[in-house]
Amino acid sequence: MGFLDINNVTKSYGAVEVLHKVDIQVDEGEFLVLVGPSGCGKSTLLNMIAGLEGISSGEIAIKDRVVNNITPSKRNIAMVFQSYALYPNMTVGQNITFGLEMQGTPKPERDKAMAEVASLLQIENLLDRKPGQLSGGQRQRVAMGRALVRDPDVFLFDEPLSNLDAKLRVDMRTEIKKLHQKLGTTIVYVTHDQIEAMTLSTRIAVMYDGYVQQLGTPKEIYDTPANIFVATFMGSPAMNVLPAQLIEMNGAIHAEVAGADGPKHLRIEDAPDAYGNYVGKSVMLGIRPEAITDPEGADRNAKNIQSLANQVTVTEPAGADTFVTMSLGGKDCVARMRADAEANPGQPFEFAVNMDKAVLFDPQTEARLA
Amino acid sequence: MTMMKKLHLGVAALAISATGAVAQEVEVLHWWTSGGEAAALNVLREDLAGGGIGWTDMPVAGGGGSDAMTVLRARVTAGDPPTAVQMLGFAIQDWAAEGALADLNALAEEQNWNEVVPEALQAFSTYDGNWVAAPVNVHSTNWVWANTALMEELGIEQPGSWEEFVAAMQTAQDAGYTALAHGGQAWQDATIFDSIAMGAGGPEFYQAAFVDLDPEALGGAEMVEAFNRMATLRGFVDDNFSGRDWNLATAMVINGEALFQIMGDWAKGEFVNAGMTAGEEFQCFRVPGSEGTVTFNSDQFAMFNVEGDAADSQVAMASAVMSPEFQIAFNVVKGSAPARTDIDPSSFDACGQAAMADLAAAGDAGTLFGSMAHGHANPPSIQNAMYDVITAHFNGEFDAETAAEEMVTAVELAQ
Amino acid sequence: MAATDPMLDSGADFRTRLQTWLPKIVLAPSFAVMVIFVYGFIAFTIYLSFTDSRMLPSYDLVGWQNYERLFRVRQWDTAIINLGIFAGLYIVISTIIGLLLAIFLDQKIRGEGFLRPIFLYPMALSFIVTGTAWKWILDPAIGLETTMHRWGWESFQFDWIKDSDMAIYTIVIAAVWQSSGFVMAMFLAGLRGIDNEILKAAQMDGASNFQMYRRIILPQLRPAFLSAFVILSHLAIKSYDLVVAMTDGGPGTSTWLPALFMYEYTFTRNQMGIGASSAVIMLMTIAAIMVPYLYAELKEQK
Amino acid sequence: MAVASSDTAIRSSNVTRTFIYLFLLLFALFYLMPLGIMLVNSLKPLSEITSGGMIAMPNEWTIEPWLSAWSTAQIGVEPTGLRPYFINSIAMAVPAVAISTVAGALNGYVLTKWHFQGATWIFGLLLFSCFIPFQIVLIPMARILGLLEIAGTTYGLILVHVVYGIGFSTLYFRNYYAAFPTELVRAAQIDGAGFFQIFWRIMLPSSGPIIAVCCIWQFTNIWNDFLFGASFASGDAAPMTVALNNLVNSSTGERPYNVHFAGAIMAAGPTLLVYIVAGRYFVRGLMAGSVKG
Repeated sequence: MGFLDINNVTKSYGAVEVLHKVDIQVDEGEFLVLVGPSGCGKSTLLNMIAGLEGISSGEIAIKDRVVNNITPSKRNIAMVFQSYALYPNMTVGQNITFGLEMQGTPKPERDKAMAEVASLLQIENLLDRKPGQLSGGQRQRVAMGRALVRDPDVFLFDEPLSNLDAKLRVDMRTEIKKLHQKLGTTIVYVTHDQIEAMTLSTRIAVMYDGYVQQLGTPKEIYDTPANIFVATFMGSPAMNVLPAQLIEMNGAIHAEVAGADGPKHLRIEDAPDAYGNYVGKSVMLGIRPEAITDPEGADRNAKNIQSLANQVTVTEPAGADTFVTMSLGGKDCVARMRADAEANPGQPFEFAVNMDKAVLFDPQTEARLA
Repeated sequence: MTMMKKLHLGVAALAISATGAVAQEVEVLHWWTSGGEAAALNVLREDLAGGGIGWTDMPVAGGGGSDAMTVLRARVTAGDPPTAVQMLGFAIQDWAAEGALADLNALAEEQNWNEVVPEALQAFSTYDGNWVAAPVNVHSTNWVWANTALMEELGIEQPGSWEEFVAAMQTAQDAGYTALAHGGQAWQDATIFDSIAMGAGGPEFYQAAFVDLDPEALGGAEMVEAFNRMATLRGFVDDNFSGRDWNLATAMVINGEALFQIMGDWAKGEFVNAGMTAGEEFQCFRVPGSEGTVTFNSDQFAMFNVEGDAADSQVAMASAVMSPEFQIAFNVVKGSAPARTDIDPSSFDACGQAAMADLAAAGDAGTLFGSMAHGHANPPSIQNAMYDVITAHFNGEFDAETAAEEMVTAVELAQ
Repeated sequence: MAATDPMLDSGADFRTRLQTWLPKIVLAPSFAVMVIFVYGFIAFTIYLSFTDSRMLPSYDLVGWQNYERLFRVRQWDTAIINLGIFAGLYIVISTIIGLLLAIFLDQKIRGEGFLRPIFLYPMALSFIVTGTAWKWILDPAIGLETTMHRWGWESFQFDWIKDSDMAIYTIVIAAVWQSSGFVMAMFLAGLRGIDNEILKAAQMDGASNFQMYRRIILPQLRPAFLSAFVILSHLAIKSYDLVVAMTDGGPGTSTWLPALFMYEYTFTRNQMGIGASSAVIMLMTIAAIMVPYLYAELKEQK
Repeated sequence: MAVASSDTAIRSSNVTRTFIYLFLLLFALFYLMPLGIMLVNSLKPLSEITSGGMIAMPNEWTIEPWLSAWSTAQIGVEPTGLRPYFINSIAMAVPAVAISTVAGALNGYVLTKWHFQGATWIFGLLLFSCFIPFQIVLIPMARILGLLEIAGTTYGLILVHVVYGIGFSTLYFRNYYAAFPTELVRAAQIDGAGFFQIFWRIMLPSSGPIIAVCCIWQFTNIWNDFLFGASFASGDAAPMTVALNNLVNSSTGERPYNVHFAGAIMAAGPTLLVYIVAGRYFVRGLMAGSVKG
């Protein structure tokens, strides 16, 4: 049993099931991120953990106590909302201590707790202001303060950074991460931003269409995505997923993809047994952009670098990197190169493909072949 | 409750408890809210106060009592009727038919009401032979009010026939005056029509058309003639008559802008208030053609079923209403004739005395009719249906023949 | 979306269950009151319309007789036609004036704080007071017309209130006077809620002021238009006090409106059955306007 | 003439602005005229009104009509003036406005923040109830007030006004609260606030504008009501409008128009005051959400 157990939980509105048998165990001190596009059910799941929405079937337990029928305030959780949900009529100080007040904590204790939190978040100077007088980042801090002050078993974050501008978002992300490392609390964090998911989490649950598509560490999710959805959703630019044919050539399994000027062959080494069943069939080949480089920029530790000559269609310099697009398998395929790689639009170029990182998916089930 | 009233009741209660009696009270719903009327009613209130009976006033003005009737319905439906309600004509009969009214027979017999109240009036005060209401007054409605000075200036004598009446008005109009002061409100149109129909068709026609609702009379030649005469009168009314209150029309006669006004006797109060004297500065005479008949309406206090002590105060109130003192005091102020015919006329002015004499004569001759215009000839639904036709005709929507036909249809629908 | 709907089973403690039921408990009195005092009474009126009730309610059914009579009564036709004229003009003119005032007031006008209450205050008056005041003003003998004559404009003529064909329009004038300021307030609120950036963008696109209003701003005021329409049409259908105070239905019966008809027949003429049937027709008219609006409005928010 | 300030996106020429000012001033006159005429006539002796026009300025100014209307005019058989009825109206309007506003606020809160199956239907039914013609409720209402034994009292009248005020107050609050962030309610729930605590501590403190709109609307309607007042509370409990009607609408007697005008302005006084003092909140409150529905 974990610290937070989500056991086979479903959610239905009338006859429509919007969340299907979600099963996640979270250990104490874990940072679980629920990530997925809007409408995937991640916020619903968070609200069910919080007690803001009912559970249609299954069980949620916090510290081995089933909380299905317990009101939000008794679950010993705290939540930070997307809009921060600061009470506009109260000062920052009152906002932070409102929960304690509701629990009947005496004023001296409340003040003490508030002072601690305020100093932790460096918002002492804001305590007498109203939320309307604060900047976005300040509000974010206050919202976190309101959660922290209650010293909950589980923190719930509902897209807390999405209302901040890009620079502030990165800063706050770091801050949340520091806070987690410092306090060691258990956190469930909802976002649609895969970078936040990758940077913050100890584990990620990728959700889509009411299902948990994959649950795992950021590295597992990134390197071995369970299916095409997870593969393309996580990572930016997205993983290239190209129609390919698996063929046996020179005693090794090759992926054959259509290049600009004819079929290209990429050898696959250490192919798992599953690949054997697909020889002669269509598959989807997944290659992350950073696995396609110019020969000099290729990963030195890679075992299987395949060379691929193809025509460049577009180049997009982005400072540190240059993104180079070519046509592969009838689709645009993006490669991520060093800024000084000499690829020019309309010109042929010699790409180096790190096939260690390539994955294959079944075109029908979209599941990864392993 | 007003402070004054609280004080008043407090004192009254004190006085009563000192003598050991139970506090009694009457609640009176009425629409006599203007200064003179209210003062007249105050006579009754003080009368009752002398007998230790309190007065809860419930005035609801407007619409010639129609708002008050709405309130009454709400009160009766709520199971809490007032003790006494000012009422006109058929409304009394309707409420009696609902079984909502009290029985005043004992008092009536004791005070011999059958003898002193004209029969035409009794028709409204009694239901199934039982007294249910105490009549306060008789307003006769077929009066012409005239400015004496203007008549003299134009060399006009009091007209004795419809033709003379028209001629007189023609003279006034030619001289640049408004011949007939009138306000274009449905009830005022009907008030004129009442007298004109009486003049055009005579008492039998009036009875047949407005009381018996005989379709032949309603659509007959007399009715067409009545409407023709209305059209003639319309020609003598100024253009600005629509919606004018009756008292503003009266003011036109008072100020010498207009020669005549056809209106009930309540108009007299306006002349008196303007410092004029009946028979001198202003004249009153019956609408030419309707001499010898009187169309009337009568304000009565209908007594509702109440219980216990309230019933006693109710009887006391009915008795006070019928007392000659109140009948004189009230009617002198109001301009109407007393409901009792045995009242000494000496306190009344020339018009008042004429009214009392006409009333007694018409009562004897059988030419005393409840006024259609004031809901004393037929029930409100029919009365208003007739209003609609009369007003539409007066405003030029129908010619006389069509109006007579419409009269038949409207009455049929309203029945 | 629900703030909470924990599908609580018996395992929940009392306080938790109470919290779940509280919203319904709080709403219950209003709901009960509404069922009895609105829908109960409507049902009662529908029932009455099929009875021979005259002065007081009667419970003897007479079938469709009251409706048949109703449609043979000439005043009912008048009332219906008048309602068409009155409601149409009243709603359109109030909306136009309200909108113009709001647009003009929204041009950073000096003295807006002074003008706004002037436009708004008529709504504070009762229709009885409004009606009386306008009756005097429009009366040719003592009001506007004589005053103009006295000021030397001898040919000035305005006697609509005395004219059976025109009197209904004077009621429109008074009603517009009373309500257009309120409409102005609704539009002003709508205008103030429009994002200025959209307007700037439209200006970049080369839109003229007129185009900007027609193409960009007015479409965004749709909710205000709808609110105004609903409030105005409900005032129009219920109009009673104003007519009574101004013309009392006259000249003749030329300014009767259905609400006046209903009151007259029910309470003055003791024909409660016909009065009730006219009320039912009115209710159906209101429902015909309101139900589609409510349906659209509520469906959107579901 | 003012120049369009720079932060508005709409610019207009000086000619246009002159036209706009003229238009606005013209309408201001149009709106002020009736009140002005009433005011002027309430300060004239009666003879000037009956003999002359209504619109002329008084030759002789007098406040006599005002004094008379307030304290000595005959209302029914007693020369009390409008004063006692003014107090009745206050005693009726204040509780009725307060109760219907609180009920509307709670209903709006429940309907938007505690949405449950059928809530939309209930709201639809409530909203439709705003539109029933009041004439049809007189008779059955009278029966019910009689059964409750509050017929003819101020309490009865308060009940009636609350009942028929709830529809509109609910409409206002629902539309306002619909725009109120639900996350705040959720946050408060997690903080442990109960149903009423959330309402009291979170919703109400942010409801200023809509409370103003609702109170203005309800107060105006309730204060100006005549039909219910006359039907359910005539006599000692009669509200101001009924007394005013008794003053103005006497059937067959002399008519002191100047006193009538003074009385009419007096009867309109509180609502006028409310509009003038709170008018700015009215527009603000409408802005804050109620025109969205």
